[in-house]
Amino acid sequence: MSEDASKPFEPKIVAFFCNWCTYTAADLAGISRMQYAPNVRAIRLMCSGRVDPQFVLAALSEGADGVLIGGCHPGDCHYQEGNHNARRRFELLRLMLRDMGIEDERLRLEWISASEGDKVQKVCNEMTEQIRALGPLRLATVPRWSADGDHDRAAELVKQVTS
Amino acid sequence: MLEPEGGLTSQPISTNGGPRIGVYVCHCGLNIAGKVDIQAVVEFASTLPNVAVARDYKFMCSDPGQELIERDLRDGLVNRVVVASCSPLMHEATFRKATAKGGTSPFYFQMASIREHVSWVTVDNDDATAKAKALVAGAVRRVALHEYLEPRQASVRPDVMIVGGGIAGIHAALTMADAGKHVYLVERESTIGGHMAKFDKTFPTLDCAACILTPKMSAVRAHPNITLWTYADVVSVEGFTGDFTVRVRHRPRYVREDLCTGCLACIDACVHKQAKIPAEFDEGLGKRKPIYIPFPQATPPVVVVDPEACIWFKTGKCPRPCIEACERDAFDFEQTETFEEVKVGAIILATGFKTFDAAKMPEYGYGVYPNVYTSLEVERLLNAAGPTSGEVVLRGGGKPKVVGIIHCVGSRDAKHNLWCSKVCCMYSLKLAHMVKERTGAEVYNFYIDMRTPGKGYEEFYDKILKEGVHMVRGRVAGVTDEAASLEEEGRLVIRAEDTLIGSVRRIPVDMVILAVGVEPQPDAQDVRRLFNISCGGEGFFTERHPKLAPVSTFTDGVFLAGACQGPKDIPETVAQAGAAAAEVLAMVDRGAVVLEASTAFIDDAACSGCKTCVGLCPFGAIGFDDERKKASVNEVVCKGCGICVGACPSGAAQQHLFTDAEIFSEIEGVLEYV
Amino acid sequence: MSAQRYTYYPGCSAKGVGRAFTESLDAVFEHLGTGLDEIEDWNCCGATAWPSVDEDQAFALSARNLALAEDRAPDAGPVDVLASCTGCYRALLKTEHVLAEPGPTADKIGGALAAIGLDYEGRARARHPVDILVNEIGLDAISAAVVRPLTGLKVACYYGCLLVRPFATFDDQYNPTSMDRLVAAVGAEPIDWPLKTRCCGGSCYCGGPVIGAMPEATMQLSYALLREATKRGADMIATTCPLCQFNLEGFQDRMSKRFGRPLDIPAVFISQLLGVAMGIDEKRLGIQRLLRWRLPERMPVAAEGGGHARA
Amino acid sequence: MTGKRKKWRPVKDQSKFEAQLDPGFAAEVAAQVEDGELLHQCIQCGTCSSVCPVSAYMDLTPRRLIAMTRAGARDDVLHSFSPWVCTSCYACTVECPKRVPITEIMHALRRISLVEKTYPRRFTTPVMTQAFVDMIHDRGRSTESWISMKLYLKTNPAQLVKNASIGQRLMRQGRMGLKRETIHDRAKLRALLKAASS
Repeated sequence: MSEDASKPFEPKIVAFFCNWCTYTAADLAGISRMQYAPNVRAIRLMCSGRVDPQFVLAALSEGADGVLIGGCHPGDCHYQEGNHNARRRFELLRLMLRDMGIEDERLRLEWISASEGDKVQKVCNEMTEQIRALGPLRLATVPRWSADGDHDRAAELVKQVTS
Repeated sequence: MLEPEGGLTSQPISTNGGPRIGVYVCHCGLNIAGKVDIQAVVEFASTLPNVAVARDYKFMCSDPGQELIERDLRDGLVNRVVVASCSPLMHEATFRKATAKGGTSPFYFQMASIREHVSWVTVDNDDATAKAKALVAGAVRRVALHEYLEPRQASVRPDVMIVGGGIAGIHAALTMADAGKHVYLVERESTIGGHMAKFDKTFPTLDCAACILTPKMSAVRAHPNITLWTYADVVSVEGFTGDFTVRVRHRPRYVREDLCTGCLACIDACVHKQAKIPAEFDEGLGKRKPIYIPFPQATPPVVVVDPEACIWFKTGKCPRPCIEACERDAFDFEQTETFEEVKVGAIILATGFKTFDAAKMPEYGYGVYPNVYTSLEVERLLNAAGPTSGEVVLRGGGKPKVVGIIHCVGSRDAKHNLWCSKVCCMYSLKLAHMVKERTGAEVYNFYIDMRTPGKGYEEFYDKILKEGVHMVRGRVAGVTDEAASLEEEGRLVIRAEDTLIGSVRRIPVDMVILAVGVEPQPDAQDVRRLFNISCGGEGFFTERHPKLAPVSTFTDGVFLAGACQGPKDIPETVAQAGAAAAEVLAMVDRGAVVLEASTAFIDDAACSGCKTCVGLCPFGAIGFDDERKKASVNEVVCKGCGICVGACPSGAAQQHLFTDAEIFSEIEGVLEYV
Repeated sequence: MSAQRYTYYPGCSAKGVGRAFTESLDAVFEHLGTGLDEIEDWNCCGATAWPSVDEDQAFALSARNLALAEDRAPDAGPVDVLASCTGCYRALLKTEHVLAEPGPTADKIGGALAAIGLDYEGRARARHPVDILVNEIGLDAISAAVVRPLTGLKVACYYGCLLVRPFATFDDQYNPTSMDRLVAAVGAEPIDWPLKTRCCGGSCYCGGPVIGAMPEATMQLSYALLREATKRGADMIATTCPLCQFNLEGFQDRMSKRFGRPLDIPAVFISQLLGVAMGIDEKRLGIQRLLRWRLPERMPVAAEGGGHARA
Repeated sequence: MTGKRKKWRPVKDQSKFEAQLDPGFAAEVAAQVEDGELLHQCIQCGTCSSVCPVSAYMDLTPRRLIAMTRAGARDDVLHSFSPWVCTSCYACTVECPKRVPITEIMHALRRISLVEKTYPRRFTTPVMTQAFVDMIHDRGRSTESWISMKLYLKTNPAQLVKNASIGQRLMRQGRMGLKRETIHDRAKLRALLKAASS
């Protein structure tokens, strides 16, 4: 990661989109040529219920300034209730991030159905602007995990707290 | 085809020596190349760890594009593949197949969506290029960790279920039954036929609807390969493509379907001497008794008792002459709901549409002025088997001398339905012709734009113009009984700007016909959830691809036919029903389907036996061995959502293609390099 | 019944040509155990003329009135500002909407208010007296206050343009019914007619009691209303706007001549009808200011204060 | 047949050449109105014209006005009577199937035509509008008698005589007076308007 001091701050946002609703909505935004901030990088998961709290922490520690989680609307989950799990974990995770001094705006959960391409556009733009206003996330305290996934003690604890 | 073919055979190749990744960047003509600097992405990709080859090509999905991948794999240059092109929902299956053809597991493949997620949505070229690089890096990092997986297959049950017995369901059922498949056709009304059965004539040929529909209805009933369930609905669906278990509820009609011959003697015998209840099939214009048959050619020709109206059900005191009148002893007043479960390989949804509720537009006076009708009501008036035997008689009596037909009621309207309902222009012209023919009335059509694309449609418009139907280009603002002049007294006045002459006109008429638009069924959302498919914002079911997979859904094994997917006229509906039947036949005759590879599995050694996953699994796919205190996943039942994986406290639950390690790598990839 | 007193914004016309509207509202509200307190030093709402010259200034005019209303109620919490003239009502609502939306216009108006030592916090909200009567005081309380039921009186309720347009805050935009329910609550019979919200034509753009720019159009439009109400058997037209009221009552003779059909139908403020049913002194209701006033002969005569009508 | 035969006069070339049109006009109008850009979505259905109580008295129906605005016929639009005939009853706005804020667009067209002095001559509404605004600016409230008289004097003194009797009746009933209504804080009101002016 290189930071060019002369360049204005451009937030990096990692997004976890469920395959059935939000990722499809993002495709729809594309098909409809809705222009939005290029700051969001989407990672496709089958269900927002797959989002492990560690993914969020990993993203923040690897240089993301914010994390967006997108799932189906309540009651619309392709797997019945994965999005409820996502919401429960999100709420706990948000409390934890607050304790770590991370602003609420940096973690966002949105229900975006397959037909809501415009909502993808709106949410991505909004979140980019909010984080741009907050400035870069500077965290020394978030533990770094290695990529091969060897789970250290902290990660285990996080998982226990949040699942 | 968006679905991989069954029976992908692949020879395992050695992965010794670590991953060697090939990155293929697609131009997609100018769709990507017009925004993203392809060369820069290729150069960047070639610097990433484990990348052995980085190439670009105009259309990676074309045969030569796919051959690039196959050749590199076969030549041993690469053993993993990343394609940066469109969305995986579009072409993942294509490239997995190419990877398999190259001689390895189709799952040594990852896609980066640099079209839908980058070039189509980004304003600035440099931004787009940077984002494309990040997504490619994510894919490269993750594909290095992909494991060797064999495609899983499951056999397909040969039986098929069709939900909805309108013309779409009927046509699909007959097509498949003729091909030798057993079809369960489920219809919630007491007869099949749907909306088409209510029409008198069909545009543009003016065929009599009954003449072309009723033979097909009879054929359904007579077909040995069709099990017809009317007055029934689906209450639950379990399983997956190729093997669904569907639970159906049979509602009581209080008459045994196997005994009733449709002689209708019971209706004559009923203690209700007069038919007093507004008949649903006649849009309330005709009347029926508590025991009734919707229309003479109802299929099956079995009567129904309406317990809301039947004196026996209301008071328990009725001599029940109906029972007496029945020679077959078909009555069973003790009937209750029954449930039945069937196993089918595929499902076609043909649940149809409803028409817009005209009362939502008070400015048109529907429900206030008796001589304002909906188009469906007029269909019944014109129908020889309808409440007036085909005479156009007004509610207040008498024949209309001047008739106004208002197009686009509820359609093309931001306050109601934004979409064009597609069929109203044509059926309004048809009604104009019929009303003029039957009554000799002057007919005015008020339209916003005339839409007559279709074989013979413009010619039909031409014919109607020749017949002297008045066409006023302007949306009607209101229908009123306020008379501003003598000729308006006692009549309805239609107010619209004739936009072609640039003046507002007030046209007094005796009858107003509202060309109500096409809407999703009111319970479309429930049906969507039941079958696990999706709806657009307006509520029509979403097809897998608007052009290339118009009858498939995102849920394998569930297909669509007819107006439940969007407004359609009869020819289109029938064509789509045929297409859905063909897709199902292809699947059933193949005998096997490829299952989702991304199932969960438990690392036995790491499992702590906490049972968190067992309770979370929505499909009951996780079992628990009480002796060993270990969980295990039944991969046939697992649908691959990964909910258990996200929750497993010890990291023992993992998901093929979405392991923690793979996702961590993708996160790093999208963040680290750009 | 609500015991609170209400903040009242009359606007120029409900103090001028339509002063009977303010007088009768005042009397009726007091009779119902509440009352109206006029905003001190209120200014004109700008009507629809000012937005045609400078829209932001029009917002500033109404913003001042809203801010003054808030000053009268320094405690936190919403302040209902009753605007009787529907033109003023629309102007206040529109301003409320614009100022609720953060943006350059809201900032500018906020700054302009600050420059004269005022502040609009968003607490003051425009309400129409009809809304308050139906939805806060309630039809039951109004019925209970009736001593002289208007049995047999057929009333055409005329809502006019701006009571339900462009903002439909408390009633249906296409077929409003709150006035009909009010007159029914005092024993009269509302007639059903299709012109409840059709523009009366005259005064909307003139701000004064003149047949101004286009006498022909104004006459036609008002005539259509009067003719239709008469044709459907109405004895009276009830209005909620000083300009509509004047326009409908003021030129009937001229219309009779112009269109060749005799016209003679009182156009009154709805609050005047309510007041009559409540037995309030006609003088307090400004009945004497009407150009036409007549109760049909077939109406039963109720004993003063007795309240038992002969059928 | 009714009506006199029309007198022939040579008709000029009525084609609209691109050079005569202002392609930016629609955007200019749209920018002045909340949701004004919806005018680009107009489908020319004519609902506005037919619900309009006064479209029959307009030289261009509201629908045509929108079409011409969109086509960039700046001159014709700004010289039209239609925005001044509009009664601001908002029927078009609430009935429009595409939610075009037509009434507000009418107000915007009035504003532009006041600035550019293209409003119709010998028509009371623009005069009236200005007189009304001036009065409020000066006094804070309007006095109906004054505004009427001013209007008559400026545009059509004959009407004053015609309407004198009704004016007298209103005065007798206390509904009209010659005393000019005024607010106390006139200076501050003027400061407010100055700060808010566009």
